[in-house]
Amino acid sequence: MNNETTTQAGSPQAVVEARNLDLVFETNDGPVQALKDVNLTINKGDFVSFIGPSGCGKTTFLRVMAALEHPTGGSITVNGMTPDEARQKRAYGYVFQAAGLYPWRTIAKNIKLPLEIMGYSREEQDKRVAQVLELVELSGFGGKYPWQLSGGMQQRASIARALAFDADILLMDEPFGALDEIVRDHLNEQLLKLWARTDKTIGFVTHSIPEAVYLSTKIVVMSPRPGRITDVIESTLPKERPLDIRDSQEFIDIAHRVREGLRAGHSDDA
Amino acid sequence: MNNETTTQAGSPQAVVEARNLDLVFETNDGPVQALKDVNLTINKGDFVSFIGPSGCGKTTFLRVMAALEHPTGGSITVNGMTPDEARQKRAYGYVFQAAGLYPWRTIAKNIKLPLEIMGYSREEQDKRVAQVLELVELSGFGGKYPWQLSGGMQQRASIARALAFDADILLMDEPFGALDEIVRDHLNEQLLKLWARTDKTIGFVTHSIPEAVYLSTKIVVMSPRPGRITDVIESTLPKERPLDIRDSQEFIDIAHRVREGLRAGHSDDA
Amino acid sequence: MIEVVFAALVWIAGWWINSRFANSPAAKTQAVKLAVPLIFGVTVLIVWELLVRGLEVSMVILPAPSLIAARFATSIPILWQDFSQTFIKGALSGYIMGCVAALLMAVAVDRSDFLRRGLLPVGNFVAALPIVGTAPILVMWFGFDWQSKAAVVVVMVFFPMLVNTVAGLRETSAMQRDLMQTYAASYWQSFFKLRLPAALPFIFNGLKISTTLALVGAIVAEFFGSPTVGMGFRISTSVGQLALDMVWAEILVAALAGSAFYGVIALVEKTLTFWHPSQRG
Amino acid sequence: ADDVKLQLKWVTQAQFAGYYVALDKGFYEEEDLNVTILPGGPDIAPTQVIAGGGADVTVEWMPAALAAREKGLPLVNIAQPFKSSGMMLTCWKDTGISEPADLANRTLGVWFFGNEFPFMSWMSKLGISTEGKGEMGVEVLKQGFNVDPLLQRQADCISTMTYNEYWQVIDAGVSPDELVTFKYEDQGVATLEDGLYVLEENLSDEAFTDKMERFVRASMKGWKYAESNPDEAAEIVLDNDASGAQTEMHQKRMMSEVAKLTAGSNGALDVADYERTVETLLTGGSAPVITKTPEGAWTHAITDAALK
Amino acid sequence: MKSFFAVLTVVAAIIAFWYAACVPMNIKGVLDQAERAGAEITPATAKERRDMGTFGLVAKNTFAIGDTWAQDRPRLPAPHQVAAELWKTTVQKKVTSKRSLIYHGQVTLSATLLGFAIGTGLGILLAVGIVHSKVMDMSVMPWAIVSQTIPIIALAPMIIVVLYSIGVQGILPKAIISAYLSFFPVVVGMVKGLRSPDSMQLDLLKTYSASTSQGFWKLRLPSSLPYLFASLKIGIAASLVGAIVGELPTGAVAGLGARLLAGSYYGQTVQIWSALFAAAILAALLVALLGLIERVVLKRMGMSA
Ligand SMILES: Nc1ncnc2c1ncn2[C@@H]1O[C@H](COP(=O)(O)OP(=O)(O)OP(=O)(O)O)[C@@H](O)[C@H]1O
Ligand SMILES: Nc1ncnc2c1ncn2[C@@H]1O[C@H](COP(=O)(O)OP(=O)(O)OP(=O)(O)O)[C@@H](O)[C@H]1O
Ligand SMILES: Cc1ncc(C[n+]2csc(CCO)c2C)c(N)n1
Ligand SMILES: [Mg+2]
Ligand SMILES: [Mg+2]
Repeated sequence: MNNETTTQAGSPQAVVEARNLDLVFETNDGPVQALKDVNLTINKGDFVSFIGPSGCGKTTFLRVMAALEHPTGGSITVNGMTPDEARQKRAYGYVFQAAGLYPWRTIAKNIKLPLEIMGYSREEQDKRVAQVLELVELSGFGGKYPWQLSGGMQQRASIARALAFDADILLMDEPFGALDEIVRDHLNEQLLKLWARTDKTIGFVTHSIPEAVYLSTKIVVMSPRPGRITDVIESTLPKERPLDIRDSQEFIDIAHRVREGLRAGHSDDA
Repeated sequence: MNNETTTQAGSPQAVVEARNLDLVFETNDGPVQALKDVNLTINKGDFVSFIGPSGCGKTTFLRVMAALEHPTGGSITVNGMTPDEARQKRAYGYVFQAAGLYPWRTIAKNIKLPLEIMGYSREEQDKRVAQVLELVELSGFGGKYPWQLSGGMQQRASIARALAFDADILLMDEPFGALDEIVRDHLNEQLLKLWARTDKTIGFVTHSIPEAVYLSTKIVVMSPRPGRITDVIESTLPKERPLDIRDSQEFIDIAHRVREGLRAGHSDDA
Repeated sequence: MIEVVFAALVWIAGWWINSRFANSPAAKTQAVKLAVPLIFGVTVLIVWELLVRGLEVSMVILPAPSLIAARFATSIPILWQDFSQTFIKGALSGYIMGCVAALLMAVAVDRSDFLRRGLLPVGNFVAALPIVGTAPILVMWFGFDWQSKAAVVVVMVFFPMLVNTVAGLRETSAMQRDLMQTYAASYWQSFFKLRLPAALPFIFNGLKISTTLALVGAIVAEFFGSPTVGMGFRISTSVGQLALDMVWAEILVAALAGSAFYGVIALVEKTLTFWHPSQRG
Repeated sequence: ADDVKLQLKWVTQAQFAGYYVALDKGFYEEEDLNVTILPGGPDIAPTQVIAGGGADVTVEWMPAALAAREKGLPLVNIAQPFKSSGMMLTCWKDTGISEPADLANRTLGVWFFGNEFPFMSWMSKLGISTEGKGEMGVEVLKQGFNVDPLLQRQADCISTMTYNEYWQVIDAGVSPDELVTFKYEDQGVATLEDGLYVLEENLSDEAFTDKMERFVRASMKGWKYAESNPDEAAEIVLDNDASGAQTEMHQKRMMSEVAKLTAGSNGALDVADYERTVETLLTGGSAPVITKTPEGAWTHAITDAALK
Repeated sequence: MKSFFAVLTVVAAIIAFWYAACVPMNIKGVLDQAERAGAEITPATAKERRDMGTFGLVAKNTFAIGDTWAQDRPRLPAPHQVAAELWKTTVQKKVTSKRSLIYHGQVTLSATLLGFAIGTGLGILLAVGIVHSKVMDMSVMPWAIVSQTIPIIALAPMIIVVLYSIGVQGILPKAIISAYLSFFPVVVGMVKGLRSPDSMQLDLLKTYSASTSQGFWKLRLPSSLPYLFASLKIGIAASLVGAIVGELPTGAVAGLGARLLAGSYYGQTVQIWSALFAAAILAALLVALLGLIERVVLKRMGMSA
C-alpha cells in the first residue's frame, strides 16, 4: 500500500477488503447465520450502498466494518489494518438505524460529543455544530433535548453528529428512513456534495432503490437467510449528479437491475 | 347518527371529526405549537394518509385521535364520542413510529398481547398469530425475542400486532419506513386487501408520496411550525388497485399535486 | 515477620491468577465465574492466616482462619441449632411476611396516586428508624423468641421492598404504556402484562437487598433479648467469654447462609428477567 | 504525668464513683497521673479492650476475668475495691416463688455476655437444669439491659443489681413487698465483682507497676471519699455522664447502695473471697466457667505497695 | 400541594391508629398502677390479668383508657408524649446540654457525614473498578455481598478494638462502621448505573474510538447519575444507622445511639421513641437535602423533563 492520501481516479486503493466473511449469532434457540461467505472490496472514495430485504445482514455487515461485531469466519481489513486498529485511528463516522441521542445532552451538545472526544478546539466545535445543524435544517433546535423533537428530527440530529467530524469512512444505516421526500432529496444532494468535496468513503444502507442508484458508485444487493451478497452493481453515472439525473435512461436501467436483484433474493427466500 | 354498522358507498358516515384543533406542548423553553387550527373529517371506510415534513405534527395528530394526547383547543369526536370513550370500546389498532415490542415476550407472544387483553379464545389467538406472522413474512420467527431481530423485522412484528385483532380504526405511524421496496409493496397490497375486506378506517403516516397515493382515498398534506393542514386531496383512484396502477396518468397527477403541496409547505418554512 | 512477606506474595499471586482467568476466553463459563471469587477468597484467607501468625495477633482479637475452621467443625450441632432458630424461624419467616406485605402494599400504592404521594414519604421516614432503637421495642412487644426477630425483619425489609416495587411498577416507557392505552386495557391487564414484568428487575433488586437485611436484622435483634439459642445470642455471649473463634464461626455461618440466600434469589432473577439488557451481558 | 487508661465495665454511673471522684478531686493528679476513663456498655467486653491495648487497666468481674485467663488472656487482679457482690435475682411474689427451690419450672431473665457464670453455678448447685422448663429445669432468657421483662411479665424473675436494676423496678411503681429477692451473697454463690485487672506481662515492667501503685492508691482514696460523701460523689458522676441519661435521684441512691458493697474493702483482695469465687466457678455445672484452679490470677504486690 | 395534603391525611390516619393502639398496649401497665393506687379493677390481681386478652381488659375497665395515653413508662407512648419529649429535648434545652437531642444529633451527624464521605468515595471507586476491570468484577463483587451478610453489630466491637490498638480513636472508628454500611448500596447502584447505557450508546463511542476515561465521563457517569442519587439516599440513611450502631461499642457516651441505649437501659420508652424519631428526622433531612441536590443537578443536565 502506498503512501498517497488522495486517490486519483484510475488508481483505486482498497479501503475495505472482506474475504469469505462469516458471522453466526449464538442465540438460545440455535445459531443464526447473519453473514455467509461475504466477499467485497471497497475502494477509497467509493460510495457503496447496501440494499436488501429486511433481516439480510446489512446492519450486521456495517457493524463488522466498524469493529462493533467480530466475524466468526473469514477476514476483513480496513485500510490494511484490522477494523479494531482502524477504529483506534478514528476512521469512522457511524449513523445508527435508530437515532441514539444521549438524553442528557441538548441537540447541539450531542453533536459536539465526538468533537470533544477527538479534541477539537472550542471555537472549531461551535463552528462545526452550527454548520451541520444548518445542513440538516435544524438550525433553531440546538438547545432542545432529544425527546422534544419528532422522530425525523432526531434522525437528522444523529446524521449531523456523524457529519460534524472528519471521518474517512462514513457508515450510515438507513439514515434517511424517517424523512420526507423533500428533506431527503435535500440531504441526498448535500451528502453527495460532501462526498465529492472530501473524498470520504461511504457505506450506506437504504431501502430506497432510487436513493441507492442516485448516490452510489457501487450498489451491493444482499439476500437473507443466510445473509450474503447476490449482486454488486458498479454505477456508470458520472460523479456530478444533479437531481434530475434520476429521469435519465441510464439511471432507470441501473434501478431496474437493482430491482431485479432484489426480487431474485426475495423469491429465493420463499 | 344512525345505527348502521356497515357503510354503503355514497352515504359517508363521519368517524373522526376534528374542529379547530389546537395542541400546544409546554416545554421548559416555552410552548411549542404542534397543531394549529386543524379541521378534518374522516369517513367510515376512508384510508387517510398524512404526509408532511418531519416535525409537522403527524404523529401528534394520530396520538390525538387515539386519545394518547389531549388537544389544548378545539374539539375532536370519534364515532360521535370523545376519543377516550372510543378507546374504551377498543376502536383502535395503533402502530407506533418505533416498534415498541415488550422485551420479555417472544414475537408470537407480543402479537398475542392484544388478543389476550381483548379476551380472544386460545385457539383463535394461535390462529391469528400464525396468520399475521405469515402476512408480514415472519413465519419462522415467532419464538424469537425482539432483540434478536433486525430493525425491519421488529417493525413488521409491530404491524402484525396491530393487525391481529379487529379494530375499526387502524392508526399507523410510518409503519413501512424501515422496509425494503419489495416487502413494502407486498405489505401495501396486503393492507389494501385487508382494508377492502374489512371496511376498516385507516389513518396512515408516510413519507413516501407514491405510497400515500397508492393506498389512500384521502391524502392530508401538513406543514410545520405550527403544524396545520395545507391540503386535503381526495383520490379519484378506484378502490380496486393493482400495483401497476402506479404507472397510470391519474396516479402521476395525484402524486404531482401532493408533491406540490409538500413543496409549498417547505418553502413556507424557509 | 517472614510470614508477612509471604502474605504479600500470596496476594500478588492470587491477583495474577485471577486476572489470567478473568481475561481469558473461558471467562464466560460457569466454572471460571465460580473459581475467580473462590480464588480471591482463598487468597484473603491465606493472607489473613499469615498475617495473624506473622504479626502475632492475639487470638482474643482476631483468631486465625485455621482456628475458626476447627471451632466450626467441632461445633456443628450448636451452629445448626442457632442457624435454625435465627435464620429459618426468624429471618426467613420475617422475610417472607415482609416482602409479601410490601408487594401488596406496593400494588395499593400504585393504584392510588393519593396513597403513593401520602404513604411513600411516610414510608421513607419509617425506613430510616435505626434498628438498634426498634429492636428493643419489638422485643418488648413480641417476646424473646423468634417472633420478635421476625417482626424486626419485617420492619427492615418492608420499605426497601416497597420502594423498589413502586419504582419498578412505574418503570415502563411511554410507548409501552401508550400501547396498552390504545387497547383500552384494564388496570389489572396492564398490571400483569406490562407493569409487573417491567417491574421484575426492580422487585428482584428489592428482594436481593432484603436478603442481607433479613439475616443481619434477625441477628442484631437477638442482642436485645433472646432465648439461649440463636446466632446473635451466641455471638454476644461468646464475645463476653472471649471465645472469638466461636464468634467467627457464627459469622461464617451468617456469611454462608446470607450468600446462599442471595445466590438463590439471584438465580431466580436470572431465569425470570433474562430479557433485561443487564442480564443479556 | 503518666497516662493511664481505665476501661469501665458499664456506662458512667455511681457504680464507678470512686474513679470519677479521684479524677474530679485531683487525686490522680496528685499522684502525677493523667487518667482517662473509658465508659463501657452492653457491646463492650473490657477484657477484649485491654487485650487490644485500648486500656491499661480495667474494671471487670472476676468470673469473666478468670474465664479470659483460661482463654489465654492472662489478666491479673491488682486490687478489689468491691468487697461483696451486688447481684441478685428479683421475682414477682405473686408467682408463688418464696425460696430458691420454687425457681424450677419458671422463666428467668439472665445477663449473658460473660455475666452468666454466677447464675449457672447457682443453678447447678440447686440441681436445676437451664435447658428448658421442667420439674427440675428453668427456661432462661437472655435478658436485655433493662427490667422490662419483669415489668411486662415476660419473665418471672430477672437479674438485678442491688444498686441499680432493683431500684428501676421500684421506680416503675412496684412496691418492694410485691417482690422477692435472692441475693447471691445469701445463696453462697457470690463471686467477686468490680476488681481492677491488668495484663500479666505488664507487671514485670517496673514503670508500669509504679504507675499502678499510684493509680490504686488514688482510686481507693476516691472510693473512700465517695463512701463518706455519697451525694457529692453522685453529683460528680452526673457531671461526667456525657449521655445525659442519668438522674440525680437514681445516682444518689445507687451511690449509697454501692457504698455498702465497697465498705469492707481497703482495696486489697481478700484471698478467702477469691478462693470462694474460684470454688463457685469450678462447680459451674455442665459447662464450668473454668476447668482448673487458676494460677497467678491475682497479686498483692500493687496493693501492698500502694496502701502501706 | 396535593402531596402535602396526601401526606397529611396519611399521617393523620397513622396518628389515629397509633392512639388507638396505645389503649390495648398499655392497659395492663395502667391497671397494675391503678391497682397499687387502690382502685377497683376487674380482674383484681395482676396475675389473673396476665392471662386475659387486652381487649377484654379494656372493655371491663373503660375508666382507664385515658391513662393509657399518659403513662410514665408506657409500652407504646402516645404521639403527644413523644412530641412533647422531642420539644423538650430540642427547643427547650441549650444545644450544649447533654440532655439536648440537638447536641446528641450533632455528635451522630458528624460521624455520619464522615462515614458517608468515606463510604461513598470507596463505593464509587469500587464501582468504577468493577465496571472497568473484569478481575475486580468477578472477584470483588461476590465478597462485597458477603460483607453485608456479616452482622455489623458483631463486628463493630472488634473493629473498635483493632482501631484502638493502633491508636485510632474518636470519631473515626464510628465513621468507619458507618462507611461499612453505606458503601454497599453505593457500589450496587453505581455498578448498575455505570452499566445502564444501552448497547447503541456504547457502540457510538466505540466508533469514535473514545478512550475508557472519555467513555466514563461522557457516557457512563452521566447515565449513572439517577442511579447514583438513588443509592446515595439509601447510603446516607445506612450511614446514620452505622454511626448509631458504632456508638454502642465506643462507650455510648454521646450521640443518638447513646440516647437510644440509655433510654432502653432505663426502660424510658418515651426517650427511646423521641431519639428514634430524632434519628429518622435527621435521616429524612439528609435524604431531602440529597433530593434537592439531585433535582438541581439533573435539571442542569436536562434529565428531568
Ligand atoms: N413531548 C413533546 N414535548 C415537546 N415538544 C414535542 C413533543 N412531542 C412533539 N413535540 C414537538 O411537536 C412538533 C410535532 O411533532 P410530531 O412528532 O408530531 O412530528 P411528526 O410530524 O410526526 O414528525 P416526523 O415525521 O419527524 O416523525 C415537533 O416540533 C416536536 O418538536
Ligand atoms: N444480537 C443478535 N442476536 C441474534 N440474532 C441477531 C442479532 N442481531 C441480528 N440478528 C439476526 O441477524 C440477521 C441479520 O440482521 P441485521 O440487523 O443485520 O439485518 P438488516 O439487514 O439490517 O435488516 P433491516 O433492514 O431490517 O434492518 C437477522 O436474521 C437477525 O435476526
Ligand atoms: C449486655 C450486658 N448485660 C448485662 C451486663 C451486666 N452488668 C455488668 S455491670 C452492670 C451494671 C449494673 O448496673 C451490668 C448490668 C453487661 N455487662 N452487659
Ligand atoms: Mg438493519
Ligand atoms: Mg412522527
